[in-house]
Amino acid sequence: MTTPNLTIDLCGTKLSNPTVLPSGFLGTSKSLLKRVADSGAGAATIKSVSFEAREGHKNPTVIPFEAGLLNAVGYSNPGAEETAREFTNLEDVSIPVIASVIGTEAGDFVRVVDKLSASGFSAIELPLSCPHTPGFGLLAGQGTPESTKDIVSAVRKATKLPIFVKLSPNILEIGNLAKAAEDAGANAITAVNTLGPGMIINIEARNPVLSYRVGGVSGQALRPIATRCVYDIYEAVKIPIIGTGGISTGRHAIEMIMAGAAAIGVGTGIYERGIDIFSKICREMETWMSENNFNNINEMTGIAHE
Amino acid sequence: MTTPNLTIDLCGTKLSNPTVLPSGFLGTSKSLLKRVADSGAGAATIKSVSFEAREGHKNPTVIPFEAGLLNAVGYSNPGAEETAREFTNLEDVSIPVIASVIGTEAGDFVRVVDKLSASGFSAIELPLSCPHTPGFGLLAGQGTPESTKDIVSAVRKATKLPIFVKLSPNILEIGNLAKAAEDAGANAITAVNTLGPGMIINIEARNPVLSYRVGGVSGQALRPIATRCVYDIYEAVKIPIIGTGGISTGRHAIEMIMAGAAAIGVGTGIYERGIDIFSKICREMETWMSENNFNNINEMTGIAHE
Amino acid sequence: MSNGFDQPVMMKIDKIINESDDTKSFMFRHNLDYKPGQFIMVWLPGIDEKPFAVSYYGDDFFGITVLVRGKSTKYMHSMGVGEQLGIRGPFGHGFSITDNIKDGSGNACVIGGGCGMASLTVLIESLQDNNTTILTGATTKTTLLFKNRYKDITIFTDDGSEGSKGYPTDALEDLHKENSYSIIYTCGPEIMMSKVYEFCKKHNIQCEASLERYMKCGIGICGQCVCDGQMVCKDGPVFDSQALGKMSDFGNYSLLKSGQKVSINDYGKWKEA
Amino acid sequence: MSNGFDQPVMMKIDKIINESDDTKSFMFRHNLDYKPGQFIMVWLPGIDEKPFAVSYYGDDFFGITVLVRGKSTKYMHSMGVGEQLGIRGPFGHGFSITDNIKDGSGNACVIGGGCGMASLTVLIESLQDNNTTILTGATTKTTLLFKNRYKDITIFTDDGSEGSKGYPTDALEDLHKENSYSIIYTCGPEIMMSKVYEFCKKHNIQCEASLERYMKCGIGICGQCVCDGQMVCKDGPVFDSQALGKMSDFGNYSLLKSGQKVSINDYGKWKEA
Ligand SMILES: Cc1cc2nc3c(=O)[nH]c(=O)nc-3n(C[C@H](O)[C@H](O)[C@H](O)COP(=O)(O)OP(=O)(O)OC[C@H]3O[C@@H](n4cnc5c(N)ncnc54)[C@H](O)[C@@H]3O)c2cc1C
Ligand SMILES: Cc1cc2nc3c(=O)[nH]c(=O)nc-3n(C[C@H](O)[C@H](O)[C@H](O)COP(=O)(O)OP(=O)(O)OC[C@H]3O[C@@H](n4cnc5c(N)ncnc54)[C@H](O)[C@@H]3O)c2cc1C
Ligand SMILES: Cc1cc2nc3c(=O)[nH]c(=O)nc-3n(C[C@H](O)[C@H](O)[C@H](O)COP(=O)(O)O)c2cc1C
Ligand SMILES: Cc1cc2nc3c(=O)[nH]c(=O)nc-3n(C[C@H](O)[C@H](O)[C@H](O)COP(=O)(O)O)c2cc1C
Ligand code: FES
Ligand code: FES
Repeated sequence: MTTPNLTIDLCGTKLSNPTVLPSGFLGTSKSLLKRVADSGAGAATIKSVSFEAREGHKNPTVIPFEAGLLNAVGYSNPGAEETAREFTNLEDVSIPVIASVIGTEAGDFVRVVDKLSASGFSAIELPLSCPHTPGFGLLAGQGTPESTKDIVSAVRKATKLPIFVKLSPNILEIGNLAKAAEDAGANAITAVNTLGPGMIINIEARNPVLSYRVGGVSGQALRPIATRCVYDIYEAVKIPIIGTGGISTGRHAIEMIMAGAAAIGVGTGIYERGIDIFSKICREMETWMSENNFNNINEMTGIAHE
Repeated sequence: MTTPNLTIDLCGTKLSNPTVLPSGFLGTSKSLLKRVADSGAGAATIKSVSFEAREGHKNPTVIPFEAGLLNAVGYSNPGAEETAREFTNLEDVSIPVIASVIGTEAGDFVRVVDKLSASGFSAIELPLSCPHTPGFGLLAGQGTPESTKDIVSAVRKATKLPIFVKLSPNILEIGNLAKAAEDAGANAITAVNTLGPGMIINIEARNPVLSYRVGGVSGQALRPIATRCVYDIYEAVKIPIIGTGGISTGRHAIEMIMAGAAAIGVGTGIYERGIDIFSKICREMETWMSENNFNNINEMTGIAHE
Repeated sequence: MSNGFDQPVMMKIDKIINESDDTKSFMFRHNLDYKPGQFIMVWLPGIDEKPFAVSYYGDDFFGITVLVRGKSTKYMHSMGVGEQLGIRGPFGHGFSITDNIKDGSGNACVIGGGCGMASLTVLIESLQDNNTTILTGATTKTTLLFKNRYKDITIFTDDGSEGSKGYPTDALEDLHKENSYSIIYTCGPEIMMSKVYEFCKKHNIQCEASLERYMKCGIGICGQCVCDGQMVCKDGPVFDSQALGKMSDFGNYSLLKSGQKVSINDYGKWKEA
Repeated sequence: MSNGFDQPVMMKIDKIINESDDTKSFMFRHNLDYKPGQFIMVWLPGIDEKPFAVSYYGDDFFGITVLVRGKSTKYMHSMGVGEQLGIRGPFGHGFSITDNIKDGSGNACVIGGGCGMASLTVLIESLQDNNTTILTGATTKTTLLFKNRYKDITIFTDDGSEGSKGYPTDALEDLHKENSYSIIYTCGPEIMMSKVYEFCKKHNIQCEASLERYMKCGIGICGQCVCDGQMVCKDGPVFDSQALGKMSDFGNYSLLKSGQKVSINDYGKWKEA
């Protein structure tokens, strides 16, 4: 049997495999994107960028627990101008790079997108879904169909690049949100952002461990919920889904794809299996696909719905 | 140093320790409640009961994953009349027993409460929060302040027993719900029910494993979110909280208590550590409390807020 | 759970054996970490999941034996070689083989009724070198299971169509006089097992019986399979004389799928919608 | 992570040592699974969490040495015996001790600058039986660290207030002629380490330097501590000649807390709000 073909076409961009580095992991510099590319990722997303620089929350900002990570980094980023500077000549990075853009108002998103327009990003991702940063995502009311439509429509006018809308697993009617995004011109849905927020208290310190007290849950704890979200979104929209949440093995990746994902994000898995998790997952997918007579990713997308 | 005192007073009922068996675990018969009492629980809740008998969903109804359990039992129960028959003479059970009562309309709850009135239950719990049973909980719109108020007010008129309202971790503004319950006459909040729902797909079968496809997440995956919910509710209401979700050690129990819980539920932990987890947790709490100079549970409740 | 599967693992049916009119065995190529008396949960995706004993067992294979009773078992009988079933487990506690049985100083008797025999075969095979009496009963000749699997098997049918007419329990008094059993293992209709238990009690013989209750979780948390404070899926399905002695529900009551408590008789007649 | 703490574990300060004007060491009674060059994250509940090397190490204790720089370190200096700090880790890759150093056939040199010495003490102690040169530098006498901890330590101060006036790197040429080092270990201001690296490159000596970058996660996922595609927290903090040679940011650039890339000079001057 021939080796299965892992390449995918995501909104017109060719990926050598469906693994994507999600925003907030390692995406702080071009040098790290190259490293991620060398580690086998199919595409990479930069750390979310706002117009102005942000220092984010104080440490601890990320803390592991038995079932994943809890984080409240607080969208630290050097701002749009610095980001444009860091990520010039993106053709040096061998894989497509996605810009993650955040803001409080629709206009903020547009200003950032404008600044980044010359950088050579392959797509713009809009995370309307952070559960733990005041002024952004859920805490700015961005988890409703109306504001999703507002923001996506505004960004749609500002760029010809594919727009990915990143949704929160906290929203029960996630299919409606995805539909609102699709209707407003989004080209793909990234599902999902972190869950919760949650809290971990150190009982000797009698204090929450994260400086922001609460943080979003990622990793294994999130996986069944992310899978259900992707399953629901697949029934609600036609645009592709980048299934993200707790994926750390080839089996997990295939599970997400069968739920409806066209591509898959791998973040917390890096902590569990190291940065070469991308190529590990790809090898595991290939092996499973060969054994189970699948030739490509498309054949598997959404087949759990049948 | 003297042994710490684990007894608590929960809405006028004395518990020998703060561990409570939550609804849906083992609470199908009086014989099992006795077993749970012998295993060291401070109180026990029966499987949720509706007016009419329900068979629930088909198997598989419960499935473990790396970070807990996924379940969609679908509220199987023999109905109010049978339940009243099974749980007569509850004084045979050495610990307080809580009746968990479900319904679609406020009137349903009242009819069940009436049927159970002679059984000797110590409290009535209203789970307005199941994420995976059509006609009940979130799928019946019971996760809003208005319907919480409706149902609690109706039951308040029907019984003099303490009313516990069980909330869903899916509701971001959980403090508002707790407040609505308190205002309508609830005597305690049980926080939380299962999260999600989530989905686990078997990739060889290309099918979700649970027959209902999706199910609520409990166990470790839920714990940080349950802790945060309890923390939020503690800031919103004055009535005691039964913190439930992912507790399987004495440390977890104390963490939940420091977040604001007066008592703690232990469900999925039974799968992880066996039915004697109740006494295990109590011993672990005692040891930790001795080492850290706490004499009783009250001293610890909510101190992570200071 | 040690070495078992928490979640169903899909396995291809490798071979199908027609055991009797309404019973088939399904064989799988897999090394299962199984002890006689334990059970596995068998998942039929999109249909249901049900508990079964392992009735064939070797280093690189195992099999289950399925009597048609309702929807799921009917569906299984329609399946062919190469099709897949989901297996999780094994679960529960199995039979214990006491030292005097192991060293041959004591005698054991195994009594199976109907498809209860399926829970006893792997046990019988692990007893084989020892002095063991095997009794099996069925309503009629065509529903007899495994009658050719063992040289020394004593057969009973309700209608006398094969072996002796009557119940295996009828012969116990005489056999015990002869062999002086130290332990009797049994699986079958609960009314039969309850007779065996009473017999053992009277003669001070150790008894181990494998119970059947409707199961949901299979892992000891839902309480569906309760029998007097015991979870059949986790504390059982095999219980010894001491445990059985404390179970007033044994031989008498069981829960339906809704949790309703009914007589064993009604439970047996109940079928799933 | 092997044998370390994923989450902070609160530990009581057992002893405090005044090391110099602006430097204190905090000792804890705990058996840490630590290798020279690794670091731990130290949590001050309600305040912040910061990376530190382990500077004292035994079977049942360890200590950290803290120079006052900003808010957190100032707060730490105000703490007393019996108060608690949260420790997670150790994290990262430490120094490697090559075979020829172990068997005494090669010579090693350790060069510490300022509080960089704190990252080198446990290494020095594990090298002690071998032929090792220890050089340390500080701006002035009162900020010198651990000068009495080792018999054979050569001291440099910028102002000549103790030891030789100048930088430890000034003496390298002569010392190498004499001792023919096979490896040089260094930790200190990046500009110093960069000189050491260049020297090593020229003379074909293996070099290992422990870098400092602003850290958040400490576990290799956030990308905050990046230095040319390497995560200092996970791939480092110790890097060898081969790795350093590929890092054009080494000695030149670092990220501020926001992720802004600035010169090492500006990074050193930056303080947290
Ligand atoms: C520990 C154990 C081991 C078993 N081993 C075997 C075996 O080796 N071979 C065999 O043929 N049968 C065995 N059974 C019984 C088998 O599980 C049922 O016959 C089967 O589930 C019937 O399913 P159905 O859909 O065909 O029938 P249904 O119409 O669903 O039910 C018919 C009867 O089967 C029983 N039953 C149904 N579902 C369940 C369930 N989830 N759990 C327990 N009992 C159920 C009930 O008594 C019911 O009255 C075992 C049961 C248990 C508890
Ligand atoms: C691997 C490693 C080991 C270290 N070992 C030691 C040690 O043994 N002894 C010691 O005194 N110092 C050590 N440091 C530096 C120490 O972490 C900082 O001095 C300390 O964090 C300053 O905190 P502050 O709040 O007092 O100062 P701030 O005002 O916050 O910062 C002053 C300077 O400290 C540095 N800094 C601040 N926060 C961090 C951070 N989270 N991560 C990295 N650097 C930071 C920056 O260079 C900044 O310019 C080490 C740093 C690293 C990366
Ligand atoms: C430390 C950390 C930082 C994150 N930062 C961002 C971010 O800046 N923007 C964003 O859209 N998502 C962010 N996320 C969410 C991830 O992109 C991803 O959606 C989530 O972690 C689920 O995937 P995983 O389980 O594979 O990690 C962050 C997650 C973590 C753990
Ligand atoms: C198998 C199963 C069945 C459950 N059934 C009920 C139920 O009938 N009523 C209810 O209020 N909660 C039910 N729950 C939720 C639990 O009572 C509890 O709130 C939840 O599992 C979180 O606690 P844990 O992590 O300790 O299990 C069920 C949970 C599980 C896993
Ligand atoms: S089947 Fe759930 S406890 Fe036995
Ligand atoms: S501090 Fe986060 S990657 Fe190093």
